[in-house]
Amino acid sequence: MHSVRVQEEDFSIHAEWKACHERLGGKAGAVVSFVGLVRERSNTGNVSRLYLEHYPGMTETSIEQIVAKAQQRWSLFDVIVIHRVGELQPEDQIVLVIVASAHRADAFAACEFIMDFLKTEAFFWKKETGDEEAVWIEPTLNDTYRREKWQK
Amino acid sequence: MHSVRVQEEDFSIHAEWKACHERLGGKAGAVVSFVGLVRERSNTGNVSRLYLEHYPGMTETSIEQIVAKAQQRWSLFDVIVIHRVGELQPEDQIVLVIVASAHRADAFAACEFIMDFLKTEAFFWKKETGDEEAVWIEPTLNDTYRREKWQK
Amino acid sequence: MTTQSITIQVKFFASLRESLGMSQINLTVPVESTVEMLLKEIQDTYGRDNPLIDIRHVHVAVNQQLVEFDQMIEQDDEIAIFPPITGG
Amino acid sequence: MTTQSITIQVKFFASLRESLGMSQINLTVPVESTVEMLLKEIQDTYGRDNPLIDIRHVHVAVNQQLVEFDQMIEQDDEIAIFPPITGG
Repeated sequence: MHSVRVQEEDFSIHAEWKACHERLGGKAGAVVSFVGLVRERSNTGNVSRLYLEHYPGMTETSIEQIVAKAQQRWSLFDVIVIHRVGELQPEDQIVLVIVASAHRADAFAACEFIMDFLKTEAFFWKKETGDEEAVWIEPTLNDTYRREKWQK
Repeated sequence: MHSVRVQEEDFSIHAEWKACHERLGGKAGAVVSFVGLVRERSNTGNVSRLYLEHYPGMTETSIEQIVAKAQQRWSLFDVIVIHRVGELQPEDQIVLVIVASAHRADAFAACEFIMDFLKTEAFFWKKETGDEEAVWIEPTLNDTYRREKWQK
Repeated sequence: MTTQSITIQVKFFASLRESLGMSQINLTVPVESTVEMLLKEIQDTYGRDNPLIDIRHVHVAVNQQLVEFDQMIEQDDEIAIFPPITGG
Repeated sequence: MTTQSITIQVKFFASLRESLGMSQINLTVPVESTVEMLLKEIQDTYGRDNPLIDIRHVHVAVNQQLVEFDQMIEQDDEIAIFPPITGG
């Protein structure tokens, strides 16, 4: 069971969590959630706005593939991924990942795995507006390293 | 910044997350939450009820110490731990851990660390009622192993 | 040589509380008693048919701090005896 | 030997979209063109002062599947050209 959405609108952790909990019944013992937020400072300085671009269709497919990989690797009851696009500002929610499993080890690993692959294999492009100019963000080596450790 | 509570009442992820988000401002980029739920089946069979006993005072102190260890080890903006005690049944929430940090690696690691130590160093005792009799749960070797890997 | 005694509060948790049928008791023990001596005293008095309080299986806290069994007990100490914890 | 041509749709994303000043264009290319030939054609036509479309830096998807640059292009293909992704 899983759900993948790419949307401009904000999301409610409460609503997603509630729906997830209702679907689970008494099977799941562990639910791990990740929320990514826009930070007011990035590696390059202050951030006043963040623009997220995506490739409609292909972006959703790339996330579906990441979720499928996680479901093959761990025993998961439910996976929810919501990724926002468009204009965001500091404190805004960017991404939500909820993973439910029988045991916490699977839920933690799968949630972190999904985030590491979202950073490196999902079709999004970020543009940060700082105090003055707007710049397209370059991928970081750290993100690549984090993805590659899952291949070991 | 942190908050530790041991209580019989249920908790609202929504309320805790909202309060956490408001305290954070634009500093945090990553919030990882763990929710533990009562499973309808355990290693020993069906579960109809779960009773959680604690040692008032010492239990809270043991959790505070776990949180302090996590805060020394990682850079965390906020940690919330709520652990329920008393009579629970399948699908009930047992424990909530929320960890906020600038980056996801710290938040994931600290949240998993806190859970692994809650399982092995927080003063709780669990009694499961199955189809017939009630049994006090024994600690599992797996929990001990999971805690010890953090010492490496 | 005078023999003095001290009064302490002993708490039991979980399976131990149930099997002893009490969650708390005030005891008087000789001065310079250790935790190990207290455990034997409790086992002799309350646990003859009950191996639960076996010192190989229980943990002990004195004033809410986990201690080794050679720890000396003092007047008004709060002693807690319990099986291995199973939290989370 | 007859020379035929095919029509494709090309999409640009992120910095590439901005620097080329267009998000989408329909192009006609010779049959048996590869992705690499298409990239060179676009760079020659639109990117003379603009190193952004350098084939060492861009990724290409054909019909929403990432491809190598020796991939052959076919009639009605949807080709997307974009810089490295930065998601999450």
